[in-house]
Amino acid sequence: MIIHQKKVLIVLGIGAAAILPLFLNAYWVDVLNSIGIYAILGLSLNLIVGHAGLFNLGHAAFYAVGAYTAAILNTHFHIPVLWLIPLSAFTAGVFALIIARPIIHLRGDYLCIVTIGVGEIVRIALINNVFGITGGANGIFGISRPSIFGFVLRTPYHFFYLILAFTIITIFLFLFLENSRFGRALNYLKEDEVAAEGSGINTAHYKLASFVLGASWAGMMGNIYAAKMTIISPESFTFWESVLMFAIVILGGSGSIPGVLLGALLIVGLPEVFREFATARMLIFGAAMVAMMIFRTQGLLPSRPRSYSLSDVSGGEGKL
Amino acid sequence: MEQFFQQLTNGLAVGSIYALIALGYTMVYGVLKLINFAHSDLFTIGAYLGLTLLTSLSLTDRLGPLWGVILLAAMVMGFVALAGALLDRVAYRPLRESPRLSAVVSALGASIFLQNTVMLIYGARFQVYPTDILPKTVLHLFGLDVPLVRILVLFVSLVMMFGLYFFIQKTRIGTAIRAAAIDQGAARLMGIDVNRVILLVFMLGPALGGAAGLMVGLYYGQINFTMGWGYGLKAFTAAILGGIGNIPGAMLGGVLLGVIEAMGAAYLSFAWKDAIAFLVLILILIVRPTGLLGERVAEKV
Amino acid sequence: MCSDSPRTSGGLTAVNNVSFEVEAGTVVGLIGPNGAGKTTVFNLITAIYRPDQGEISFDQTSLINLPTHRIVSLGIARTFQTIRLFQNMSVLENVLAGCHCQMKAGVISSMFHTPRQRKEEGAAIQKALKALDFVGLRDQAEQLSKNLSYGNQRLLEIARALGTEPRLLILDEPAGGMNEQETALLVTFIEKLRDMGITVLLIEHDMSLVMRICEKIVVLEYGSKIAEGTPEEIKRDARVIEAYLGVDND
Amino acid sequence: MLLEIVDLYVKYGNIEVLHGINLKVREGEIVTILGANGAGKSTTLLSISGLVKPSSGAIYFNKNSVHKMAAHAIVKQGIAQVPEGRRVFGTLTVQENMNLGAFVCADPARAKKTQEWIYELFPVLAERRQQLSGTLSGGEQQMLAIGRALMSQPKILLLDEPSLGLAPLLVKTIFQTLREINASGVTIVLVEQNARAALKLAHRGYVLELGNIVLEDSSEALMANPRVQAAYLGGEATRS
Amino acid sequence: AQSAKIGLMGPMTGSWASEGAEMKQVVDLLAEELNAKGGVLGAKIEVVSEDDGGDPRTAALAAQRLATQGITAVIGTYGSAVTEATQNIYNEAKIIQIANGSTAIRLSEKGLKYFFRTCPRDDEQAKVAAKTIEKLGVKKLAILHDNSTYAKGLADETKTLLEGNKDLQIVFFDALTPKEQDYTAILTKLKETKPDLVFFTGYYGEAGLLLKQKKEMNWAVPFMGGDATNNPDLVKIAGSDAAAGFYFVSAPLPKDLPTEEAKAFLAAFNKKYGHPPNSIYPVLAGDGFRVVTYAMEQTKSTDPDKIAAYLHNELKDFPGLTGKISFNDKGDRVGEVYRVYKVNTEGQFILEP
Ligand SMILES: Nc1ncnc2c1ncn2[C@@H]1O[C@H](COP(=O)(O)OP(=O)(O)OP(=O)(O)O)[C@@H](O)[C@H]1O
Ligand SMILES: Nc1ncnc2c1ncn2[C@@H]1O[C@H](COP(=O)(O)OP(=O)(O)OP(=O)(O)O)[C@@H](O)[C@H]1O
Ligand SMILES: CC(C)C[C@H](N)C(=O)O
Ligand SMILES: [Mg+2]
Ligand SMILES: [Mg+2]
Repeated sequence: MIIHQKKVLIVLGIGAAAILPLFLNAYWVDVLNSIGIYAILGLSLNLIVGHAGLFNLGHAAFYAVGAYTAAILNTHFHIPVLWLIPLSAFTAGVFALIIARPIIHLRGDYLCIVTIGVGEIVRIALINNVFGITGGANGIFGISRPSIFGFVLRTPYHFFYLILAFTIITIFLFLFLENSRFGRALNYLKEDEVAAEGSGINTAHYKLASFVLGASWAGMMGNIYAAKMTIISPESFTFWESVLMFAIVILGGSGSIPGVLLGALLIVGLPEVFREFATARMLIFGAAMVAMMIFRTQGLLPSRPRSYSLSDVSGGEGKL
Repeated sequence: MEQFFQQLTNGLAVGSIYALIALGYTMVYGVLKLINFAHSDLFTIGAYLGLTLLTSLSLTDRLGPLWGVILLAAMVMGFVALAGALLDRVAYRPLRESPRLSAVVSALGASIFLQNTVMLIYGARFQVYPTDILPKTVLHLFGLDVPLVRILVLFVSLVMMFGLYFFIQKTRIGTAIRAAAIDQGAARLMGIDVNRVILLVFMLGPALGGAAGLMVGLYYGQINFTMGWGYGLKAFTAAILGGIGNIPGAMLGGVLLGVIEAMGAAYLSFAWKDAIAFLVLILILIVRPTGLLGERVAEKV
Repeated sequence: MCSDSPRTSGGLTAVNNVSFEVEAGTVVGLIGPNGAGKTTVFNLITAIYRPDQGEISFDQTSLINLPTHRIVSLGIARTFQTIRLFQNMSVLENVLAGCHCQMKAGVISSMFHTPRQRKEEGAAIQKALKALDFVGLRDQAEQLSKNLSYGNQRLLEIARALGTEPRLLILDEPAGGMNEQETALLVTFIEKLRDMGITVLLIEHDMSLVMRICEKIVVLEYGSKIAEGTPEEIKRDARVIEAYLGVDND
Repeated sequence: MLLEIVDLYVKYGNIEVLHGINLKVREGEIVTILGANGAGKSTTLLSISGLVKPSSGAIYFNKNSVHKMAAHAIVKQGIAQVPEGRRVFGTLTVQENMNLGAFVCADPARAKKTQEWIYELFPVLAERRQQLSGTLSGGEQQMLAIGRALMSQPKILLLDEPSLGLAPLLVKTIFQTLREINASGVTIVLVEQNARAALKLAHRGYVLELGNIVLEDSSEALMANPRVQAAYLGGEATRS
Repeated sequence: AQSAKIGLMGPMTGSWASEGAEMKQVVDLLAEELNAKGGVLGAKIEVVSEDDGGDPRTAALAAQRLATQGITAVIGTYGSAVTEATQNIYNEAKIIQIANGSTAIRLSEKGLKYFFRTCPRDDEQAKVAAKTIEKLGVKKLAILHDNSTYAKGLADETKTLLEGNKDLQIVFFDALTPKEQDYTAILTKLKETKPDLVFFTGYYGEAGLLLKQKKEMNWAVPFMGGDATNNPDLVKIAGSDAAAGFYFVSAPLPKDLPTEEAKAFLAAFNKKYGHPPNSIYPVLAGDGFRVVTYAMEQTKSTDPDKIAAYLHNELKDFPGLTGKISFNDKGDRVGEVYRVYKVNTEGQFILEP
């Protein structure tokens, strides 16, 4: 019964989201698109920061790798951008694997500075037109408009549905992941690494896995971003972007999917709402960030303990 | 070879400023395990406050450059210390018991807030310090041109570092600060007023940041409301490089980072300067995971 | 079943040239003055520290150079002297951590919630509940582990270790902080484990417990073995009395 | 009356763990508190030291009410505690830990003397002055925690399971030391799982169950009490 | 009558906030004047301004927001990278965009029908720069940029132009990191290469520091800058003795335009805000505003197609604040707008003959 209700709620929620653009102008729909992109980026970072407890302030690097993969291949070989989604994920993931391997054992703030460093190195490499393919500070322009079954996506309204679909898929997959052996393993190592290792969990493996998975997802979002903007440049992948993603995760509620969604809504949405305040808008935004953190110190919607059905006790499968 | 030594002095000058800011980071981090991202904006505030006080009170005209600057520094440090204490009270203290990263986000918010406050008060344009305060003497040492001011900057950083180190390591209050850093409850049981200790830390750290801001203003002459971020990031890097929480480490990290940057820029590429610096940092951390002087946390299980 | 040798840490030798064996199916006690190196031996066995030289083997398999989690999946599980639970997770999830190494589901099957993954998950929960039943914490399965009392936290650590399906269980001061009545319960509990075929190696300062359940006792002092034998032998060993037990003046 | 606890209620969040405790300690006494896991013994001691604030009730020390004072001010009154789990400052050296113990002590010469006495009591500590205390063995840390608390020259010493994790020989030493400390005029409140040893040492004892005091008597009487025997002395089992 | 709306997109926050603020001052002033004269098409003009934060992502949203407010045209913005992020949005919404500072070449190479700019392009600028460099008789040239879209573009363009010249050798070509304060390392290295002239294509903040620190090193080499160094703050930062002798290429300053329009505008600005404009780019934004309102008036319409067509084809030698304005079919301003300035010992910007 409860499960049934939940399903109805989910369907209603998706339905409500789907008709939202009917009531909004292009600007607000585009704000929603931005929120959506950051929500997914937040969710991907949430795996690393929220679940595995790894202090990553350089997530924009993976986002950038995904975006540039899409942009370069699209402009050079005219492969439709959306086809490149798996490849964007792959390159971002492989990149994460290569850099994370030697540094993953670093603790807390040391890992933090290394991720910042990686983010900066990537940005500087892009600016300096590394390998002659990134277009330097100009970035890459002329990425072709994506199309789905011949329908070319142009307006914010079109992208809204693409991003919505992506968001929903991401939420479901990550929800399952969270409630699995994998998701728990990340939490164990966040709580106490020695105890996790001592309970038979390959902590290095899981740290890497969370990094690679989070990075791949960010890479996919990079692809969507490139498709939406049709032009990308290093300025879209600065340290500030990583900071925003990080704030989304923590402010929303580390480890909590609804929290991250709300975090994205606020972090991306509030500066837009505060546009009325003109030059004071970032000041107000900063104050709001502090205030929200103080009033909800665990984040706005903190993660809740997983629930397990303990009902069928007698099932004799488990042996001791 | 001459180029090498000249670049070395260039690097040392920048490095000592990184070091001075890094000292404040490390100080706060050591006790609260908080990366005070707003530290960089306290630094900016120090620079602006210095300018305001300097021009409105014309201290250097009345007292001469030496005493004028010293008094100015004392005032700036005092005010920024107050700002630091206020910041702690408003933005960090309510988060003392909550997850560490929550405080990081609060710090980021505070940083945005402070940066924009400075912009609204002073405007977005560059502000300029009077140029005639610091001595213009250039020393010729071993065939190198070394402005006297640079030696002063390095000297001030070193003095601050030694002072701080002595205070933390050798005095009763210093030991109390370190104890509070490890276990606040146990520190209370020793009769230590933990809130006062934290307040002290939150005045010392920002005071150092404010001093650095003033120094940058006097030395480089040009200040801007966004200047904190760049310096802040470098100083944080320096603190980590040396081993965060470690005072000589912050000094070493700062100076080293300055030198790495100068050398990377001189012998490899300017455009890649920061990337080179970060790469070296990463390589060092791979070999020494807790920084150059950071304690190996020998965790006993 | 397991033997072991020296380790130095930072120029200071914590354990030096210690060798002993643990027979399958027995309960062996490791005792010695504080700082003798008992915990260090455990840390060496579970590869939290690495020996500088010597050999540690389990069932003919060398444990040298294996990472901790591999050693656990080979069948050695432990508890810690200072309790190390996953504080903010439920009691059940703490035990599921132990079950982890016997499970297989990877990222992909977890993400897509495959039937096989669901089945495995269900089985693991059943197993965890059984382990909790065994230590008597079944009722608290959904509590956060940090809300358990000290004694129960110790039991939970054992349950978590049991989740790994160990053949050798090593317990570091399991009775620490328990009163005599609670200790008595622990004794019956360890005996039950032995009867199930699990070998137990334990460190304990509570001599009533050690003397009651250990078939063999190994005594360390200053990182070296000073005696080994049955409880009766150890009780009478002059060196052990001098170094550890003290003269009974009750 | 040196220490008096009147109707003490303590809550953690919404859960009340002490339900109106009354307890008295006279100057020069050794008083022990017995109780099962989770009974609230540590909570009681933490309330006295001011680390946990009572929801109602009062605590008087030397006739001054201390329950509203900040923890650090309470230490200055002459109340020291050896906390559960030792809580030594792991990355400080043994010597620095000792110095911190004397944080409230104004007279360096006296502190020096106290320190010499403690190093005689626990020679291991003297040997390891410069070692980081986090790398000490469990027992060594326990000694340090006791030594550190004594450094403040307290009028009353609260000990939370000081024998935890100690080798039998050391337990004896420590109990012997406690007797000496008491003889030198320090009042002691002792929480112990090792009820037999505790009762042997103490003059009086309280039994705490689920946040209530259920028994209060002289040590001899408690030792003879069948209820105490069954619950805390493990029937006839003897410790060697 | 209903009021006509014109958008203004500029950096009101972020690093270039001072430029954005002045852009708003200029456009507000002009709108007031226009409204006092009865507005456009019988209606008052309303200026809707949005903050682009000086960063592309914020700018994209600002553009979306403006696009939904029924504006006919938008003025702005300053930096090329920021403009680039908004071009498609305006184009698809059929809104005329008139950039004021974005000089990067490729902005107008995309064939966007509604895009114009009142500032000239970097190839124009590079031509003037190269000519000046040759005229100064430079044999060894160092080029320094800051890796921004604009600065790198100008540097590259100039380099290409000069590569054909056999008498001239480019001895240094690299980027500095903007927003730092210590450039002694790069100056030390530059000095090693013994150039006759250093051409720095970045912005005034860095240029000021370079000049100052060069002077402190006792190095007497002349420096030259691009239009991004045209800002009085340059002299403030460097100090007038260090800035003296600095050349830069730029659209002419309002004070150097003898036209009536410019004089009147300057007086009005001074009256309203108490000081003359600090920078040329806000003035160029003003020209954008004047051009587009003029086109509305002439075409008697707010139809973007008509206005665009008018601007492309019919507008000829419009008397702008910064000189005569006409657009080619790419939307670029035609004519030789760039001039060379030199800083004198008082720190004033003096137009080179
Ligand atoms: N990481 C370390 N660095 C330095 N010394 C250490 C370290 N770990 C342990 N030691 C030292 O090694 C010795 C053995 O420690 P260990 O923890 O094994 O003792 P133990 O026998 O378990 O004692 P206890 O019964 O008190 O727990 C001690 O003297 C301790 O101080
Ligand atoms: N910080 C806390 N937050 C919530 N509950 C707590 C906290 N500390 C203790 N408790 C709970 O309060 C009750 C009393 O705990 P206390 O530590 O005082 O017991 P104790 O008698 O010292 O037990 P033990 O012998 O295990 O040390 C227990 O149920 C415990 O779970
Ligand atoms: C206003 C200008 C200095 C900006 C520069 N021309 C650019 O295109 O970015
Ligand atoms: Mg031990
Ligand atoms: Mg207790």
